[in-house]
Amino acid sequence: MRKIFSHTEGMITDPMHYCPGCTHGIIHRLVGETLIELGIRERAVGISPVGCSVFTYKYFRCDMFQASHGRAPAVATGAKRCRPELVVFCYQGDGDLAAIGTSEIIHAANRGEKITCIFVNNAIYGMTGGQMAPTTIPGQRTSTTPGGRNVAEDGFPLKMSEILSQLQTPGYIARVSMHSPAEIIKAKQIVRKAFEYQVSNTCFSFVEFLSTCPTNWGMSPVDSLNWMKTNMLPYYPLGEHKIPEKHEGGSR
Amino acid sequence: MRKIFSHTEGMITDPMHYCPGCTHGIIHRLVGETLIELGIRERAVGISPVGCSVFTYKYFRCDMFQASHGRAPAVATGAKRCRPELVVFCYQGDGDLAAIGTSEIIHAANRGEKITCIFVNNAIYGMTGGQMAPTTIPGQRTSTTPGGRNVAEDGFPLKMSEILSQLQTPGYIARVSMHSPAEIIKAKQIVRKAFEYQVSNTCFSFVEFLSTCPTNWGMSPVDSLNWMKTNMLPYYPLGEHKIPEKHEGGSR
Amino acid sequence: MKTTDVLFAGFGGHGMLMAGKLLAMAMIKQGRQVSWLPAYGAEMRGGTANVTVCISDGDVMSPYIERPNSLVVMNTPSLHKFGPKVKTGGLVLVNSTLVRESFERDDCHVLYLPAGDIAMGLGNVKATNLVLLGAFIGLSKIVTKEDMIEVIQESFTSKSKFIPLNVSAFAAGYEEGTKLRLENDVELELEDEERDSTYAYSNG
Amino acid sequence: MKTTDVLFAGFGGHGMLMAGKLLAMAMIKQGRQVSWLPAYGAEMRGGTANVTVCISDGDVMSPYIERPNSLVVMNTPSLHKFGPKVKTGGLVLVNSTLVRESFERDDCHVLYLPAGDIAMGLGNVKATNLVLLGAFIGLSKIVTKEDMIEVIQESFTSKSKFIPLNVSAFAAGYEEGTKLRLENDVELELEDEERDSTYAYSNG
Amino acid sequence: MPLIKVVNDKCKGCELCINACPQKIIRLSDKINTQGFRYAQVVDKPRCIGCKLCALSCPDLAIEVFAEGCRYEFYPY
Amino acid sequence: MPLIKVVNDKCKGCELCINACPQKIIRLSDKINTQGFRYAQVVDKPRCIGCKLCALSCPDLAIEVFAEGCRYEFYPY
Amino acid sequence: MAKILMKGNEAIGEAAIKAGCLHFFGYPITPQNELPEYLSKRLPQVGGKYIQTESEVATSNMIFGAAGVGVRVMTSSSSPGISLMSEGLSYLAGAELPAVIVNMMRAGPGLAGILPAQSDYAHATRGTAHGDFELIVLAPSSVQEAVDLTILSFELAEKYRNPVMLLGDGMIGQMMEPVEFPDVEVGPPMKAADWALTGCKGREPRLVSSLFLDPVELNEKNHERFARYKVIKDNEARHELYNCDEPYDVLITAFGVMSRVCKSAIQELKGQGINVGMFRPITVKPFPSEQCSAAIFKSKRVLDVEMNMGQMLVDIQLAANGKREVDFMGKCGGLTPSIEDVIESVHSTLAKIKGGVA
Amino acid sequence: MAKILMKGNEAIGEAAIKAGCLHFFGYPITPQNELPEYLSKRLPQVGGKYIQTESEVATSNMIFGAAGVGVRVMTSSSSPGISLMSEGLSYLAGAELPAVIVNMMRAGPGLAGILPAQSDYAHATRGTAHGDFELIVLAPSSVQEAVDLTILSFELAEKYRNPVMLLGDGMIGQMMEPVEFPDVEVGPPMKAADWALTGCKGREPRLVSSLFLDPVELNEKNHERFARYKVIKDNEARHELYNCDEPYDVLITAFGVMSRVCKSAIQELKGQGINVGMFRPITVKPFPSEQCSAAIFKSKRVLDVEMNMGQMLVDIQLAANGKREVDFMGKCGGLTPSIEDVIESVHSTLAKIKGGVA
Ligand SMILES: Cc1ncc(C[n+]2csc(CCOP(=O)(O)OP(=O)(O)O)c2C)c(N)n1
Ligand SMILES: Cc1ncc(C[n+]2csc(CCOP(=O)(O)OP(=O)(O)O)c2C)c(N)n1
Ligand code: SF4
Ligand code: SF4
Ligand code: SF4
Ligand code: SF4
Ligand code: SF4
Ligand code: SF4
Ligand SMILES: [Mg+2]
Ligand SMILES: [Mg+2]
Repeated sequence: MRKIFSHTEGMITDPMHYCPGCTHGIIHRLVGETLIELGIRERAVGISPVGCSVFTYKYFRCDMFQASHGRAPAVATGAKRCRPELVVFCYQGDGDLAAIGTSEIIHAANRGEKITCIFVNNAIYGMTGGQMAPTTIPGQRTSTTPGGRNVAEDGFPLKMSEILSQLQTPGYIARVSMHSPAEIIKAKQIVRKAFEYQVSNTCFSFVEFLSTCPTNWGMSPVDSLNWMKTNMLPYYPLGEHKIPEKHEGGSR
Repeated sequence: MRKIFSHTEGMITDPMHYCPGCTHGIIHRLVGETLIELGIRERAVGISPVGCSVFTYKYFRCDMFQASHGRAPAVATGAKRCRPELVVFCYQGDGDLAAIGTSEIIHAANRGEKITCIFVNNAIYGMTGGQMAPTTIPGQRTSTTPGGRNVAEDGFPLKMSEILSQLQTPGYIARVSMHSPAEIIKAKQIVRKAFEYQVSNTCFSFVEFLSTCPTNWGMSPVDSLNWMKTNMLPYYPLGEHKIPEKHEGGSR
Repeated sequence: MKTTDVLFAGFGGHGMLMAGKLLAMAMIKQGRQVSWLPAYGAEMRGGTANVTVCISDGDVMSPYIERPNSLVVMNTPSLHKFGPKVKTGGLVLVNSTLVRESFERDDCHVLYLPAGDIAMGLGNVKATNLVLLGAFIGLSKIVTKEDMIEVIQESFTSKSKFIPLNVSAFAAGYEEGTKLRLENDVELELEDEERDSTYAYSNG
Repeated sequence: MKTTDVLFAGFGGHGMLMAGKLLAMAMIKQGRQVSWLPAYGAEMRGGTANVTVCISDGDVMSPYIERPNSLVVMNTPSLHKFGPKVKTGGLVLVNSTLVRESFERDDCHVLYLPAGDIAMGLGNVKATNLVLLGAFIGLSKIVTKEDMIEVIQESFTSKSKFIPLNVSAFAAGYEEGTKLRLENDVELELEDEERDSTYAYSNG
Repeated sequence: MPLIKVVNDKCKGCELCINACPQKIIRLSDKINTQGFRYAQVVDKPRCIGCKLCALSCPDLAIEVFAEGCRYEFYPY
Repeated sequence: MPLIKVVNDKCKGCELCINACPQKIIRLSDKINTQGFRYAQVVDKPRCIGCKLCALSCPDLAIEVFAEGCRYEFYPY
Repeated sequence: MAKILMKGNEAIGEAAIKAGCLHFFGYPITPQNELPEYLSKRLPQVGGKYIQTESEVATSNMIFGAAGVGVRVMTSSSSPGISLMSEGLSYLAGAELPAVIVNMMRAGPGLAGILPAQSDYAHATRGTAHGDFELIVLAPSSVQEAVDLTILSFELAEKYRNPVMLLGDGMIGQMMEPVEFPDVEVGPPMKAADWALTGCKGREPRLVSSLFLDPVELNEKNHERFARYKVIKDNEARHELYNCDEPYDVLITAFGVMSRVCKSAIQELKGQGINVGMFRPITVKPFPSEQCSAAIFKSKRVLDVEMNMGQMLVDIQLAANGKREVDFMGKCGGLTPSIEDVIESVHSTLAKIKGGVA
Repeated sequence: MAKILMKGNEAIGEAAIKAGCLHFFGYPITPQNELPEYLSKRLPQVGGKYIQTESEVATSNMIFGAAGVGVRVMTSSSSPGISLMSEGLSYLAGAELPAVIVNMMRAGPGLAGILPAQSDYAHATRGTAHGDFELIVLAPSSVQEAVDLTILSFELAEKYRNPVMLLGDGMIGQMMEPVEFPDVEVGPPMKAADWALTGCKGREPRLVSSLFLDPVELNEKNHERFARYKVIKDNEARHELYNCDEPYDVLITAFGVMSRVCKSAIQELKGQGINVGMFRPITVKPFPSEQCSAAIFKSKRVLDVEMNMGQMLVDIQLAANGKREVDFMGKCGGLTPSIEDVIESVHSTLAKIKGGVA
């Protein structure tokens, strides 16, 4: 029999620490496979954030940094500017990237750093026990919004892909979701494209993943997929939000 | 004879420290006049940034903070949340707001803080001697871009009004310019509107001013106005970029 | 001054922290001093989660105890980790439903109770913690059955539908504990210690 | 070891820092040690800008001098601020074009030169600093006229169109300084000091 | 005949594969693995079409898929 | 007849008022003020139309504008 | 009010309310999350506001804004988050604003770990950030003391117009102990201050600023502030002496929960016939130096015990002033020296006294 | 190479190039702007890169990334900017990365002023941030020494895998003095390191991290690091003794440019027939304690002079170890104690010796 699907060489085979059904694991796989498919594992440097994916460095079979909370794009900038031959990618959660790290991601994107950012939006601070994130959906209950996110006090969810797409500096910005196998398949193509843009030295690339947190959402993994589809998709439209080819130089 | 134009009660009458022809001074006046016209001087709290406008606190005749570099919106948040009866405004430069303070302005806007931000974009770090700012125009020479801003290395100018307009949380976002008396007159109306939105507790408000820095641009004040018109306007389109009335609730 | 320490150990989700908390609350009701100090693994799920409850007639000195008087243990890894640390003469109470091995210490009372099976018998394996707590109290008689039940009832008021299960799990454990006490001739009480309490603040 | 300190004081834009720098460069050419320590007002324009040049045959000790040997001063506020600080026996050289008052110190040589007018006469008031530098050197003879002119020529190579103006301003100042020296019987040289240089690094 | 293999000890019993399988042939076992989870298993092997959707959905990389002969690949994986 | 008054000692001679004046009647004086700047002054007073554009353009709040009688205000100032 | 069993983190939250603090700004971080979570529920009940911030940098500036308008305000974080507040703390001190900052210390440096530690003592007490200033730093050893010191923090902050840090060693946040609170629903607000920015109606405008471009003025400001620190040291330094009435050869020095481990060790040593004293600073800044010296001089040798690499050691050595040797025993990275460790160290200190080792 | 007259800031920039540093990341701040401005011109000429960052927080993480891939890297800032790097410095130390950080100190706290100061000594040498770690900190007193120590910084950083701070007292950045550079265009790059992230071709993947969730491991890591600090102290502590050969009653202690003011004062005092010695630490961390003690014990009393409220005083007092009294004279906020101030203070210290004042 022929193996038509198996564990990617881009990752180690040990079990991961994520909660059952947490889609962080799927996202890992897509990145790991891409490292192999593009033949870049041996010149890749990944950057783990602070968040549930803090141990990402244990899972990817490539050189890794563990960065401070929110600053992975700055670490990536330092690494890539000094060794442009490396393929540098960040893996960040939404607390990490859209709260404390807002400035770093925007400026890395705006400088056009030739790095790839994998952004895992699960609408919550997973690791610290389910506090409201900037990406939390209106009305969503968290450990710090006992009555649900109140847009009058906390504002609306932050849409990082839209914000970054707004920048004039060329970049590749896309949003994908983990709520169904079909979306996962689409996501894989987009992750590949994102890395390809780096490999060809074209531009900054960024993929936002809608992801689940069954533990802190207080739902089963399957219910989480449905909740995500019903509640997150309306706020976070999927698709390629910006592609470098469409960039029109100096005009707005 | 009747005085048809005179010094506003919103400001002190002593000379200001700005370089000759620096349009910071005009912006001050527009804000000072508004404090008086809306009758809010006695409940206003202004926040001086770090930048050439660090001494703003000397000029406005109202209670003032001097904040740390880039964090005026956070200081404003603290003040306004604790005393909602105050009218709180920040006055910030482009290094202050669009570089080190990127995160604070975006999150204050996104939370929908009922504050007013006066943002002075002069495409340079004035106070520290003319280094490149995130807002510096492609090709513009500064003390750290001796060959002119190179978009391949430094990216394109950051358009804060556009970025903030992208947020779903309601807000009033406008860009004005100081390059001609006609624009100054328009700007005044917009500043008034911005404060009115705060006074009526409607939303966050933000006015970006295109402003000159004759000293660090190395030009006469009049040439600076022309340079601004020719070089900055194409990058920074004027107008009301976002008005709260147009906001459509939960949809994108 | 009399004092004792109990370590409740298991994995996250086993409810050992809650068991410790109920004990601590009962002690306060009796006018005793307590401390309840939990320790978890890293910020992930499924790691160890244990709690040390220190009980004293005077101020609790160290809430951090490496060598407790008693250990109530849910599963094998926790037994391996903490079993050897129990003080000589102390008590090790083992949930034999999950721990399928015997633990060798002849300087302690090592007692086994199929607490998981008992809980399962009552309809929910999640009540194993209460069975173990009941057994510990049956063994130690540190508080009366009635007082403890009162505490259980009070502390579940917001989730009152769980009260009956928890009370019956506790009661079942208590019976088993009393039996074990008699069978094994266990004599556990607060230790008596000569302690001097020169506790003085300067300037308030 | 011989040593002296000169303070060049004026406002930002007056070019006093440049005057000090030219002096420092000339001293280095002579194999002397120098330090050039500027002091500005706040981060804005138009405030005070002055520089202390310390010249020594050995290592320069303190580059920070509150009481200099010589003061070359452009304008009234700077004279008020620094005039009283000059050491007894020292020199105060005043640009009388901007300073319209006389400065009372009889323990110093206080000399006046309409340096601004001289510069204006040469076509550009901005060269006042060079006139003052020339005068200081004419007075102190701390370096020859020729050597100083060489330094001026070298340091303006990138802005060579300014060389003739600066050289002639310097030369005019130098003549005036020489005259003042004779008229006022000024004797300025590096001070002689007994200094011991126990200067030792441990571990390199 | 295609075939999937669940690496039992990596499975966390999250049921995402079950949710994904178009043939609805996966179930959780009644046994638990070394991690303490009931793990996924195929209950009706012959009906497996080798679509890989289960494997693609598994967050823990616990599923391998095998097939025989030449296959038309539906999507680029 | 409208009239402007430049507060000499606040003027920094930046010429923005000169640039703004539609009547081109402002010039810098040859004298300098206490701040050391040549200051603005009106050279052809009767031609002033009281449009205030000079005052609106002055970064240093150095200009006051006076007028007599009833006026039509062109813009809300 | 009856004693209730409460986690340290939650108890501090409640204590803040009892101290009249109705505004909390914070960013999540283990091991202090129960504090903001508690307040996110409680504050709205008492008419207050919980605001989740975008970062600790923003937080420190929000409390600057809040304190500047004259309200009682608190934040809470843990080690890396506190490091990010460094600049903000310097601004608070420079502008002389009262605010209370809780640090539930975890292991460092860097991301390190989330287990309890005491390794921010140096950052809290010396060199918190740039410039000449000090925090007032209180280190509780029990949940009840955490409550009491939280309330005291607000009072000291206001009285001396200086930021106050409550320095907890991780354990204290996670631990439950019975506590009592003052019998009020909500404590009193900040007294109307003649510096607070409340709108200039009926008075001259005010300024809250740390900027003093005139060096003479700034020099004076700093000297003034340090004179005030002297007053604080004279009047507010707090400490505990334990078992110091009978003669002792060894004095243990320890702060926070660590001191209670030492107490248990001292009890056991008593059983062995060895009398050991203990000195615990409650205000670790200002450090009660004289009181510490007095206790040290009654001993033959000192043993400093900390959950770090010896950060309080400097203060103990300064207090010993060359007159007594100071031994150190420390574990860090999330480890806590146990009762047994302390006993062993006391024995080795005793051996050094006997052996005459320096 | 002939001596050229150069500003300290620019000289440090050039020295970095001579030390093989081809990457500079920085954010503008007075009084160090000439350094990045210089490098923004020079680095491209030698094949290097100048990157202007969005903030000091980002900067400290960019140098983390740069150092992690095994290149020599530098940043530069001044007091408030350095405070913002606190967390980043802790991460650098935790992950054991070599990087050079220049701090051209200005007056604090808060925004305070832009004039020279020495008031970040405490932040640089103690309590830089959370966790148990130390920086290596070098304090030059002349532009030439700034050049030499910049080059040394890169060597020490790499040799000991620890961040190194060059601590300049503002003046040194603005001052011009004649300097000489090593006769190379660009210095050598970082030696190939077995920890650097360069892509895992032909080897196992590597990790650069400060995270150690196992407390036993973290405890060991910290102890290991502190053992290394001991080695650094034994081998790399540098100091200068001035005028210490003849007997002296008073020993002055001072660092950085301040020490040169003291030297001039000592010269003048010599004229008055008074011999005064001076001890200057060049490595302020590790502080050359034993060497300092030795110099102190030859005196009757010590006078510590600083441009702050007495931040090095702790180290001097520890070195004096209760055996000598230490007087302090300091100005801050942008003021510099003058030669005259120092002379006056020496006289009052002498009076205390005569009067037998403690
Ligand atoms: C400076 C700092 N602040 C806060 C924390 C605490 N912290 C750890 S993980 C985390 C956020 C995790 O949320 P997210 O980035 O959304 O990742 P997720 O766990 O949801 O995948 C926070 C705030 C920290 N480690 N450092
Ligand atoms: C934390 C910190 N970083 C840097 C500085 C130095 N600094 C002072 S003003 C300024 C920027 C000024 O530029 P901008 O905000 O554009 O204001 P402008 O002067 O142009 O009006 C900087 C970087 C500082 N004071 N604090
Ligand atoms: S806490 Fe949430 S995000 Fe983190 S591993 Fe668990 S499910 Fe995933
Ligand atoms: S430096 Fe530029 S921005 Fe600053 S006051 Fe002068 S002209 Fe205005
Ligand atoms: S390969 Fe397809 S059909 Fe077969 S088990 Fe997996 S999902 Fe079901
Ligand atoms: S998706 Fe993977 S982990 Fe989840 S039940 Fe299926 S095989 Fe197990
Ligand atoms: S008011 Fe109008 S016309 Fe009169 S001087 Fe001013 S700009 Fe010129
Ligand atoms: S605009 Fe104002 S400052 Fe400028 S020249 Fe005219 S009056 Fe003077
Ligand atoms: Mg998240
Ligand atoms: Mg600017």
